[in-house]
Amino acid sequence: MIPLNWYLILAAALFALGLFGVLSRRNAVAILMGVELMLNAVNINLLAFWRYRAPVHSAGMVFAVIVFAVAAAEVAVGLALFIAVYRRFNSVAADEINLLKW
Amino acid sequence: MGILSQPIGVIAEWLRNLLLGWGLSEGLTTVLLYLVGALVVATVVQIWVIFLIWYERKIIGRMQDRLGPNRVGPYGLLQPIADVIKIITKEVIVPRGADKPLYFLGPILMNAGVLLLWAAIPLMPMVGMDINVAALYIIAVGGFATLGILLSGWSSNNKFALVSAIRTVAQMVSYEVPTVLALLIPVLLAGTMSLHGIVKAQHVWYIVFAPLAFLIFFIASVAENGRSPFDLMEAESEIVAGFHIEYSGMVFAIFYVADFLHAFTIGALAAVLFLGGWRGPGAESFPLLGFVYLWIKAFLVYSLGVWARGTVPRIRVDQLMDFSWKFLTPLALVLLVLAAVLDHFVFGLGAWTRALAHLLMNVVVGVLVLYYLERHEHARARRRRMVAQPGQYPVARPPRPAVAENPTEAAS
Amino acid sequence: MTAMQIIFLLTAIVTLVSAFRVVTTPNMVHAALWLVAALVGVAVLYVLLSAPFLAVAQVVIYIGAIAILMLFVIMLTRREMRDRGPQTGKQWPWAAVLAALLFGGLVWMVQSVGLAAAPAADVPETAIADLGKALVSPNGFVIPFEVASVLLLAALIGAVYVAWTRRNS
Amino acid sequence: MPTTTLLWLLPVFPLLAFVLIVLFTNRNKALSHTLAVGAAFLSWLGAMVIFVRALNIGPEALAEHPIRSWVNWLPTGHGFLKIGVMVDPLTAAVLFFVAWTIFMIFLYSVGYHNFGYPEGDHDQKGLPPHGATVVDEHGHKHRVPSIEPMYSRFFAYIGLFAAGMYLLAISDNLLTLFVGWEIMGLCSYLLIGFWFAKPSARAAGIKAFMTTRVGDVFMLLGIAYLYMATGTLSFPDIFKPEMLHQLANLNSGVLGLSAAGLIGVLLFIGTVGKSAQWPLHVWLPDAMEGPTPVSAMIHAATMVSAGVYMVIRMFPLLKAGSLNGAFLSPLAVMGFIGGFTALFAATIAVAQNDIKRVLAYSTISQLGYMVAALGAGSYIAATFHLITHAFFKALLFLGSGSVIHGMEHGVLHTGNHEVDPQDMFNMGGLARKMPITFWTFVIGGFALSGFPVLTAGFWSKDMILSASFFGGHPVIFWTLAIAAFLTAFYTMRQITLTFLGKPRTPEAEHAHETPWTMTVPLMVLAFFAFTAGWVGIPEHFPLLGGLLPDWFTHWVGAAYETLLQQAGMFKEIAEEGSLVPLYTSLTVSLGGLFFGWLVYKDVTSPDPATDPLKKWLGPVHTLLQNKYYFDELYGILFIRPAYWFAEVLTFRWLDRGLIDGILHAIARAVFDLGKALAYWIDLPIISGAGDLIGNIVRTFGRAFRVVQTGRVQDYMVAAMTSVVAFGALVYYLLVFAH
Repeated sequence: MIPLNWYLILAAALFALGLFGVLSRRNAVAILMGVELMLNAVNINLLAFWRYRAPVHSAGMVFAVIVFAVAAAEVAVGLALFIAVYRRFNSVAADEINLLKW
Repeated sequence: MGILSQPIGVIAEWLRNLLLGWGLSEGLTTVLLYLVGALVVATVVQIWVIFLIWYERKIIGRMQDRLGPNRVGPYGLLQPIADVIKIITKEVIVPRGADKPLYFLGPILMNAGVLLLWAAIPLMPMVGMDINVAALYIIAVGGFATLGILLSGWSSNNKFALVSAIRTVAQMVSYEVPTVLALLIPVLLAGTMSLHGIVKAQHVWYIVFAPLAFLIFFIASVAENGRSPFDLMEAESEIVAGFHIEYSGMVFAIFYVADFLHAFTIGALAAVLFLGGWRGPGAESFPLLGFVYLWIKAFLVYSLGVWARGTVPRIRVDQLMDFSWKFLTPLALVLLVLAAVLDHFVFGLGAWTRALAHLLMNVVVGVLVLYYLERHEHARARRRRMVAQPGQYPVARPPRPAVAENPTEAAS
Repeated sequence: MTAMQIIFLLTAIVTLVSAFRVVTTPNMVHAALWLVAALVGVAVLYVLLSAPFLAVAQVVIYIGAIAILMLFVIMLTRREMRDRGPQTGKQWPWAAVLAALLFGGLVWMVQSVGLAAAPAADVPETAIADLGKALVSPNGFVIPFEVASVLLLAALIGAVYVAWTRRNS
Repeated sequence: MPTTTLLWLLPVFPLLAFVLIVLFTNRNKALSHTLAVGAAFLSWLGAMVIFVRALNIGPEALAEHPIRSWVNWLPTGHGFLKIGVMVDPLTAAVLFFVAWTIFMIFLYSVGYHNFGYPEGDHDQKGLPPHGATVVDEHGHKHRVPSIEPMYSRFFAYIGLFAAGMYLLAISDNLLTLFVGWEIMGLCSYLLIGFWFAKPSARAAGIKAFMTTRVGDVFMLLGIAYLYMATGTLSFPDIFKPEMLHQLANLNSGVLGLSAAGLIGVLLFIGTVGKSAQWPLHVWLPDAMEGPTPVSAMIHAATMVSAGVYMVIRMFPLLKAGSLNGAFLSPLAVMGFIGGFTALFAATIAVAQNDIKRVLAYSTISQLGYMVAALGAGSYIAATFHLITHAFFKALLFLGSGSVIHGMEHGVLHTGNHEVDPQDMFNMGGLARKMPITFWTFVIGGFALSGFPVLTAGFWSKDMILSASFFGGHPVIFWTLAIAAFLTAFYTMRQITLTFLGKPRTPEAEHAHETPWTMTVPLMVLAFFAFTAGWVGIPEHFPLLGGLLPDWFTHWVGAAYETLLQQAGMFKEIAEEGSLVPLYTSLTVSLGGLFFGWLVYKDVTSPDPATDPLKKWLGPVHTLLQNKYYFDELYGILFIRPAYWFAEVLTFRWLDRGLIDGILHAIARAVFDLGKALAYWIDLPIISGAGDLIGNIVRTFGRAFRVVQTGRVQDYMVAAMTSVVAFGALVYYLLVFAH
């Protein structure tokens, strides 16, 4: 069988990649993609622990489902925001939108 | 275990023994068998498309008071074959600036999205993958087709293609909602998401239970497929020929095949979900008969689509969206809720009693909807009479030509 | 090395490579497609974890909805696609170091804790039905479920509002 | 409908009419007066129903258990301040005449304000209508009266007024009584100044308001003292023997008065203002600036009665306050002021030429009568005269309004607007032109004069005179007798000048009778002016006594009789034995009437200088004509000092000179101090320190500002760095430390 470690390390790698994307990409949509990767990494962890620790209890799956919902909401609002930002700044580059000061 | 009672099982057993006899390992044999099965199904249905093309052209021709193909072969039966040969010999052109991998990935994804559906369809008793979340699976693989369209539209580096792709995707995403909701009604009635389970549960066909859901499913599926009267994606007058404008030769043929195959697949799905699938006299004993039944039912539903295609004019884009979001989706939601509530009370009763209760509910809802539509139409007609001014229409109508006071002056 | 392990490793490689391409490719459309690939890989992992329902749901939500939506937005904000400049910001070395540190720390932590090599039990036949019941049962997770519904509704309205074009402005 | 509900509703109808007219129907004159008159009619109907039901209960039972209903109003420390309504015999009697007179006023106003006539040619809001020109079918132009431009507003005001009067009459406590009282004060201000574009009307309104305010403030003080002393304002709670004794024995420390005495005096000062007693009488004659008969009549017949009603209502308290016999005890004060006012106003009335002013001073005089009657201790006589007076004075005012209206017709006809339609010397011989007005006026006038036996005034006046005579107040008796003589004299003077003889001006020749809405109220009131006295014929009266039961004395007397007996304050007056009051009464009224006719029957000139009295009295007549120069006196005594006080003392000296001077000095000193502080301390030390801190912060800020890029990802990098660092730290502490 596949050891639990493997899943966890894979999830950690996915999370780190997502984090890198979030921190480094200029395009806001790409940042959102990084966030999605991180959420998926979290979901893998949730399901892995569910499968290995408490498969008779459905809590892990429920958490995963709720993470899906949160991800969908986040993407919907995020992308709508990008559209609005794009209308205003004519750009979705995260480093060109530098009003987050003063 | 005779060939008649378990035809596929017999063939598979024979094949397995053959392969094992060649010295292949157990696991590899299993994988190979799956591959062969998938290949057979995919090939059969795609070849079937050739017949469908002939059939549709013929029917539409007759509807339009033409003869249709009638030169190549008897009744023009070989006409599609000739077309295939012609199209294979054509050059595949890749436009400059196109994103080449994606350009080819698009049609593949689109065709795959349709073919993957066939994996879950119960062709006959005991045959076909029995996925326990098959209903969800059907929806899921639909996403691949959407992705394919978007990719092909974008990668063509052509603004018409891109516009068409975006428009198509909007349409598909919109119509996916009523499709899913209508599909949930058989799932609800059968209490399982497995398509095999749904077919087995249909002692009484679900079209009797939920005729309105069947209609919604059919209409929304046709719209998702983008066939007439919902063929906005290839509205020639507006966006030339749709997202596949740049494709030619065999690559274009893949789109073509996918389109027709999708239409037939809708028929198959409708047959499975609402018309009892392979159910029919003697199907339990002779599974091949079940296959024939399913095929006939699917073909009938498909013919319904052809009929609509030949008779109903294309609708406007705003009507398209309104129809989905303001009519089909709420109606499907209402039906779903009502069916759930009603089924809670009539679940234990006999199949026919239950069916009649659901049918009654559907009839009541249908009458109410018709009444509402009539009222609505009257109100709209009244409003239109009251404010008959240009610029009041939701979609740009051609502005009325400014009538010159003096015609000769206008001419000069 | 069993067959499952081989499949897992293949999937993991595909997923991680795709994820890596997501965060590095300069072409946003490609990035979105790599994301799709990575998410399909995750869906396969779900299947391996005996959660087919979530696998299919992953495909429906991420590929049928989220990826499509992202492609839409990428195409609507086209100027960025034409940008031939660097797609990563100046802070990318910091980001790389941080990500590496985090990954290293997590791996070290996971390895330093003894973890089960095999599942505790088989997944029950009725797992999906249990999930459904747990979501709507008062003893289960009905409140988080409802909160999630409200969140989705709020997101729906918020998205429409934020992206609304004000006609007269 | 239960009587209590009906009682609550009485003020509500007119109030509702007021609200509706003001808010909604202001533009529709017909609807407005329909609403107002309808409301007055409903209230009248309700009041009559209540009156009849009260009659059925009987005086003793009603006095013992008044019809009462109350609600909790203000939560106080211990319990609630209750307000409520009550009908006892006194209220029932008052309600009767209030309902009749108010309803008649409303009806009369419709005609008086020329309803049915066209809009005026040049009329504007705030001025009396000047008439309109109409063209008949032959093309002839006629001048006709024009409708009042603020017709609806007038009805709104009198609606509110009626609400206040009803509220006052039915209150069972001093608080709501005071509310009604003040509502009427406001309405009187509004109605006197109704033609606000006339400067005299404006001044009169302000005068009335300010003068009555003086009384009201004292009255409020009295109410406050009463509440402080007893903890209640409700009449049935106050009028208990033990409560009265407690008040009578409590020393207030002012002028040797008991608490009851002080309260009584304070409340009476309110009456002095409201009922225009000397020395606060000056506003009432000026109040004749209002729309002629109606507001005058409101003031004369209804509102001023309220003041007297209040002291009658408080009579047991006043009586208790007079027990210890202090010099300024309420009853003594009232006896003095009432008697003096009666005589004083009567003398002024003799020399007035304005038909309404005569009546105004007559009113003051008659109110003095009532107050004097109270001072003599006979609240029954006061109430009796209050009611009969209300009827015949209302009749007289409405009659004078009718006369003026008729004269205005004449003025419109001749077009000579120089002629004052209110000056009696411009009239004469109107008896033939306006027969109904004449006869009703004569009835009212004779009632006022106390024409023997027939008229109501005779009986009530006789009751007052005999009460003061037998009560042992000879000074009051003789004062009132002289006043009665003067009353008869000036009344006959008025009748003679106005109606008898020949017309002295062409306007008087063209006067003619007024419409039915004005004459019907006249006739109704004339009926009461006749008959209202017959309910109170004393049993000991020669010849007539005992023919009709002395119902009134019995009825009103029941209101406080038991109470006074229980409190030991009841004094039986033996009324037999002497016919002096009767003969005096007969003599003064008949004599006054005769002399009045004799002196003025031959006046033929419209010039007021030909007044025969002027020749005989000389400078005294001038003094009387100028009302003893009271207005001028007040001008010197109060108004000029007040102006001086405000302008010179407070503003110029105190405010400008003293206070501003002090302030300027302080300001200068502080300013100099501040400058010194700023120069020596603030700049070098505090500013220096502040700048130093600022500079330090700025230097650091400059150093750190590069961190704040405004880019979300830079922040995220920082945040994640922290998270990783802290995570490592926590993990180290948790895992490796153990």
